[in-house]
Amino acid sequence: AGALLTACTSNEAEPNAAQTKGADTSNPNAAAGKAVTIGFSAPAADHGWIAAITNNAKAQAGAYSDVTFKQVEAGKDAAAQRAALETLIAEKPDVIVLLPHDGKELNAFGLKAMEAGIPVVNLDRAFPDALAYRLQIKGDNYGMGVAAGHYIGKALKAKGVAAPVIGEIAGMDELELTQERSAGFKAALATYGFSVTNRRAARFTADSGQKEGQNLLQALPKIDAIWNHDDDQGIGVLAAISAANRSEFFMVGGAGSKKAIEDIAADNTVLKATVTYSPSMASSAISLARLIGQGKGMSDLVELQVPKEIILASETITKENASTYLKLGF
Amino acid sequence: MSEQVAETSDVVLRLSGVVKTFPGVRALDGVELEVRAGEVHCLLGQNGAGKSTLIKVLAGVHRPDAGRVEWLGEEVSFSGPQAAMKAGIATIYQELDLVDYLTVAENIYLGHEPRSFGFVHKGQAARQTGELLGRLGHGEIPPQRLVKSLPAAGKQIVSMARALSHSAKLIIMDEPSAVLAHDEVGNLFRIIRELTAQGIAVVYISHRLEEIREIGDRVTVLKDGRTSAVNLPARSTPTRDLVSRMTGRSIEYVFPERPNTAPGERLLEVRGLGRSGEFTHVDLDVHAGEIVGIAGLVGSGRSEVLETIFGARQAEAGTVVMNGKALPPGNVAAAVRAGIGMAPEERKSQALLLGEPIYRNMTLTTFPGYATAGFTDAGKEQAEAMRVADQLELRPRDVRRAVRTLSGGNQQKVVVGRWLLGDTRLLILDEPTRGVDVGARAELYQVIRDLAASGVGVLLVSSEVPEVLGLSDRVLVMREGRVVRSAPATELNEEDVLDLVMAGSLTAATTEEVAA
Amino acid sequence: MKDGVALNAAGPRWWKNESAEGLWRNLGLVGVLLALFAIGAVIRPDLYGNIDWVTNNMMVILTQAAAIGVVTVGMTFVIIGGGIDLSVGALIALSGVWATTVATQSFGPAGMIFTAIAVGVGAGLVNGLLIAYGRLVPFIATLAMLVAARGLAAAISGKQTQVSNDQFINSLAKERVLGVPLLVIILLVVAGLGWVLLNRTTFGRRTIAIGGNAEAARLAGINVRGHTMLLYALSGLCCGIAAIMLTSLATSSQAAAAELYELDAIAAAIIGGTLLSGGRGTIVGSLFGVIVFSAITNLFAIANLPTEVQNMVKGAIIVVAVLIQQVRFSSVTQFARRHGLSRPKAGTPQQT
Amino acid sequence: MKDGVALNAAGPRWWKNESAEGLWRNLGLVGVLLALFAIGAVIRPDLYGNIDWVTNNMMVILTQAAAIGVVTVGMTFVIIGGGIDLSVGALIALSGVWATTVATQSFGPAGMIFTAIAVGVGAGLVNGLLIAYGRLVPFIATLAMLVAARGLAAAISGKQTQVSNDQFINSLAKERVLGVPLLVIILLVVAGLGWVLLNRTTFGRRTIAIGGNAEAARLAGINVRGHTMLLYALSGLCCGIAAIMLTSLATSSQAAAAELYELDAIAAAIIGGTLLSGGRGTIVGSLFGVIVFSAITNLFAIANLPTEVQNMVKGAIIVVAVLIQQVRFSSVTQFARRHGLSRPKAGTPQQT
Ligand SMILES: Nc1ncnc2c1ncn2[C@@H]1O[C@H](COP(=O)(O)OP(=O)(O)OP(=O)(O)O)[C@@H](O)[C@H]1O
Ligand SMILES: Nc1ncnc2c1ncn2[C@@H]1O[C@H](COP(=O)(O)OP(=O)(O)OP(=O)(O)O)[C@@H](O)[C@H]1O
Ligand SMILES: [Mg+2]
Ligand SMILES: [Mg+2]
Repeated sequence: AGALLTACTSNEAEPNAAQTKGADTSNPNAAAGKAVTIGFSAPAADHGWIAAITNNAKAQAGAYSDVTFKQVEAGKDAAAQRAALETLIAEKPDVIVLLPHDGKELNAFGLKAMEAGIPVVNLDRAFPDALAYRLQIKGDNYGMGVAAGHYIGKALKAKGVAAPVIGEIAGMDELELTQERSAGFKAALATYGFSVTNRRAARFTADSGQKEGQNLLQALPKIDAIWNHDDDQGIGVLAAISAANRSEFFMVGGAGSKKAIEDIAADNTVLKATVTYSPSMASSAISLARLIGQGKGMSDLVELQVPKEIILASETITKENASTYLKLGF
Repeated sequence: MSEQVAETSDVVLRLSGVVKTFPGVRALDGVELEVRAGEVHCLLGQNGAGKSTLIKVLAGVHRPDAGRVEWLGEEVSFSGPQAAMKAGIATIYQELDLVDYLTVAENIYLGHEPRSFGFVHKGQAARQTGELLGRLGHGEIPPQRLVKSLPAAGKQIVSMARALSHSAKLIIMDEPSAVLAHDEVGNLFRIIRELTAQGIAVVYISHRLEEIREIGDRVTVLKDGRTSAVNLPARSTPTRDLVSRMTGRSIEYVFPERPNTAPGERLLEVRGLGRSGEFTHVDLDVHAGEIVGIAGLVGSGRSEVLETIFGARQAEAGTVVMNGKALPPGNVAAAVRAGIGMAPEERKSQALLLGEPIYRNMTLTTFPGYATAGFTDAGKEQAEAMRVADQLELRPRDVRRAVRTLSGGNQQKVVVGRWLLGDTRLLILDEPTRGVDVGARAELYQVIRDLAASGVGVLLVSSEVPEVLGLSDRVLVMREGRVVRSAPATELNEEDVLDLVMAGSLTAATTEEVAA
Repeated sequence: MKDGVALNAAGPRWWKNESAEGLWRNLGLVGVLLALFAIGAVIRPDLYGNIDWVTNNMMVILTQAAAIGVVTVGMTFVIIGGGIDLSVGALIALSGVWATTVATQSFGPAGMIFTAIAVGVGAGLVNGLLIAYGRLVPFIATLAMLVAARGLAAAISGKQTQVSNDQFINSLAKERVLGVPLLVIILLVVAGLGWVLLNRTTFGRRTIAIGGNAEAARLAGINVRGHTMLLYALSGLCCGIAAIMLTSLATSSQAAAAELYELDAIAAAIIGGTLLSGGRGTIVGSLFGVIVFSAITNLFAIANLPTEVQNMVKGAIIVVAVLIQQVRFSSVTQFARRHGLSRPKAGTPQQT
Repeated sequence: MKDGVALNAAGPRWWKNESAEGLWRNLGLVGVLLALFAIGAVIRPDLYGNIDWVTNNMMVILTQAAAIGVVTVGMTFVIIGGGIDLSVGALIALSGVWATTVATQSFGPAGMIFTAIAVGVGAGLVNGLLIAYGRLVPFIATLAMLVAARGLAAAISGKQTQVSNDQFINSLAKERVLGVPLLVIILLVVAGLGWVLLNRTTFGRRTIAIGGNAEAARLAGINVRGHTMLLYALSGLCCGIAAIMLTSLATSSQAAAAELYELDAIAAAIIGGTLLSGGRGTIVGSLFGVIVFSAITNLFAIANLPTEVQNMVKGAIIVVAVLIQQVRFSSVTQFARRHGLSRPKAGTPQQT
């Protein structure tokens, strides 16, 4: 797969087969069981990761013959999503899988649905109230920052850089997840005695990434490392870097898009690693929602029911392991 | 032009049975009009008679609902203003329709710019503009100046230049003299004579009968959208006749008699008032029951003085004392509280809420007075407005109509009428009769006189010297920002005032006159 | 072009008395609402056949219109008064965030409500000051406020979503009075007060006068600056109220809340017949405008359209809704005239 | 009556001096730019002492102003013509996404550029049609277009970021001519053409006429509707150009690109002296407005301000910038007047 293919994949809307789990005949849970209607809601996708979440969920549901998938579109903000969910409740699904705009803002809805006897699977953005969900499956935003921080810290220590200049390009700053990522990054760097020299916040879009990247490069004439929270906006950041002809530093990405993983594998940009935050969690959420609906547990576990909380580990993809992760890239 | 019926080949424009209906109003109801080449054809009629509507039909702005328009012997139906202009009809509209942030030259050539490939020939436009303005006697107005910076009269001159810029066979002028001072009107007439000498026809609308006598050849009179008289000789038809055909009554153009009671206590005391570049050292008093008139040329600073007294402009020097209390400079609300009211010069931009009903415009200053605890009383407001509408002969009389739908003169009545409500102690009137017809004008004079008789002080500006002299008790003459004379009206005559007003510019003007 | 007056100068609408036009316009919006209902009924006969569901759905639509509706009432005043307020969304966020800080919450619900309203009014006054006395154009002044208030809200909240623990505040959104959600009642009360204020008081008259012709208002002795300041304070007040409503609905608030409410509120007001250039507008129209937007969103949820399709359709619906208003108006007027239902043709100028 | 008595050169002058206002306003913006530079120099003397860095930084500021600057030129025309275009951000996204689909990319750079421009102009024409012939208010029509175009862009892109593989397109952003980035040159060319169009052609002069007094323009025989439509098409054209520029910068495009560009473009135009109500405005002013915004963002990055502080400071800077323009103008005028150099302005409130 050359550079040309790389780009094209990003233009596809179809979910990646590796991000869902096909019928696995060796697993008794895979056998068709009680019919389950799963309601699903995620914010309107205006960016690759969210789009992948929705696509994955849909595809995973399609893999089960006993699952009816009811997606409600959640619009542009928490209020719109609340509105959409109201109509979903009225249709009495067996389980609701929900990626809220904001966990705290939709906490009240979670409570309401649970009270109405509909188990809620919270995808990625936690409700503060434990009564508001049956299962929480989420990525580890803090852990992502930690992973990025450790990668950068170790690499710089290895190079023997004493007082490194570290840049950070965050995502939408008003989101809590951005704050968590930055907090983890800061904490991990601190263990090496490092800190962030300049932090810019972009908007998860390539054009905003380009702009903030350009400004960051301008503010820091010499850089040792950059962590960019999101690979989608990273396309723009890399463009800014290449336009400025800068290469004295290395960059770590975030989320793990296909293009980023390919870039890492090709090793022809400053992007040397990315820390995952995989949208495959949506597929898992659907699988688990089905089990909850059918009253089954996870077959590898002793417990008869699905546990209450699952947190995905944030993995670090580098040139060395890129090939194994490529199929998980979105 | 001879006054007997000439050969029909002379006729450039002939209208028969033209009807134009607006929802609720039949503005034109079978109008007949015949205009010949090289004549000045005057249109007379009361406010709202349909004059402006008629010329808008001619100019292609409105399409007639019925009737026949013959232009140069052929029946025509103009699809829009462009078509009429192409056919050779140019129009000066009643409301100044210029674009503020375009220059004088650009306004004049708007829509027919000298150009190639879409690029404007600025130099050529400026040169031609200079020539046009020169012809109008105003070569001193720079073609490259923004129209926004010109006073109303300057804008009127630009409008005239715009009409001249089309090589038209017929030029329609809807009350061009309303915003012009006396000397400017003379200028206008000189142009009109030049035009007619070239065989160009002019349709001229004015409420000033003496103008029609001076410049007009024939007169067509409109009344309630119908032609009540056609082709009367302009010079020889008795005024009484004209007026009665317009109004159905016979009203003389007369000023109410001055009472011989002495004016009351001093209401307004202005001392040393000044704004740099506009006027300096203005002293004036107005007593209760007194009408003080200010005469002067356009640009002599009269409006500025009025606006400064009222607080609409901030005084830079001097004091304004009303009823013994000094008014804070630049504070209209304080002036209104002190009992001063002002009808400003430009009704559209300074006075009216065009989309709002008549009654709300009339009660714009007084509505809190009819309110109880902040709640307005529409019924009472309408009743009060109705009273004033009757007093001023507003037409139509329906005070719930939007002001926008009124004819120009009737809009002016609304502006003045506003201050007849409430207890104004000093009334400032800037060109109160602009565009008001003969009949209503007499009513308005009477109203002003009655107000004075009831103890109100009146301070008025008018560009018509006879009006200032006839209506006022005392007259101030202003020239270039200074009061050059102050005397009882009875001690001045028209000649004196004109001399005073124009001193300093007479010599130059005379040379020009000779040249022209 | 701005308001179509110039273009229509010769048109039949010119003379039309404003209230009739407003009425037709609102009827047009009612027509749009009925059409949306009909589409819903065709798509989901199962739901729309159920009277309970329909009643409840109406309440849902109204509840969702509640907070933005309150803001739109304030916005309508500002626009009629010749201004615009781009900061409403940001002020809701700021008021909400300020009212839900741990410190404020410790004062209980009264303290929270007071804070939200004080912050809203205070920020509105700053807008008003900049515009009336600083002579900034409203667009720029309130845009600056938008940016700054979002920043301040982010600083206060530490960019965290702040959860409201106050049971009273949280319960407001759940409360019903005679089956009508409390938030809807608040909207109706605010709109009712707004209607009275606009149509029956001197304040309303001044607002219309200032927006219609500020110079004329000034020369009529109206304190244009002071009044302008009050208008923005009023808008801020509405934002404070809306902030409490939103906080109650979401049991939380955050710096990014009420995103782009400014556009929605302005659009609702304009669709309701308010002239963007000022001087004309109705509260009832604005209310209908908000409800139409809310009903559109609701229908999308029921039809379960994908977001991108939603957006395309929404754009089309807005256009069609406005066109319907126009067509209805002029054609009905013509119809009425032809059948002598409206003002009679007079051979001579009207003599009422 | 006497004949031909004229005012002559010796008599009172007929005009007030206003033409200098635009100049002062732009000088004010230059002052703001210098102030921003000075602040930067105080904060980071190390960087600002380096002439290479300073030159390069200026290029960065200009590069970031490039795409939005092009859009602002179009917006300036629309606003001067009495309208407003809220859809510019969405049209950039739509044009960009359309130009970077796999299918379009297969036609090479010419195909991509053609597509972007055709989409921009086409959507602009739809705006123009709705406004000029459908009689929708510009705010509503372009808001509907905003929503619909973002939806369409999302549908076309499958909500994915679309990477541009075209080396030519991607290289545009890196190209420099005599040390000046190509994108900056494009901006200057577009602005130059805009200036000529506005000031030297009938199109520009008629735009001012339509925005300043639509009725007067109509009476002068100008085809107001046709012209209005062209204005929106022109704005769409600028969006298409900007889309290519952004695609080149980010080597990709997506449906969420150019977020809120409409607000930035309108704000830049207004700060540059364009009257939101139409009839007045300058291209140079708009350009300065864009550059000021770009310089502010740049300074924030250099000063390493946190987002929330950035926002608060940005709000304050906007207010101060506008106030500076005003203070400069009136105080200098006053100074000039005191020394007999100029005439005073009228007492009526200044419209920014
Ligand atoms: N567009 C319109 N819509 C409704 N009524 C109109 C319209 N234009 C004019 N009218 C009405 O038509 C009648 C004639 O108005 P017009 O302006 O022609 O009068 P006019 O003779 O020019 O009066 P004035 O001397 O005051 O200028 C008036 O009753 C006026 O209210
Ligand atoms: N001395 C002067 N030098 C330059 N400009 C002047 C001077 N005096 C007045 N002007 C300008 O001339 C214009 C006309 O002034 P103003 O309106 O006071 O005239 P006026 O006497 O009221 O005439 P009108 O009756 O037509 O209103 C104003 O714009 C004013 O700024
Ligand atoms: Mg008239
Ligand atoms: Mg005057």
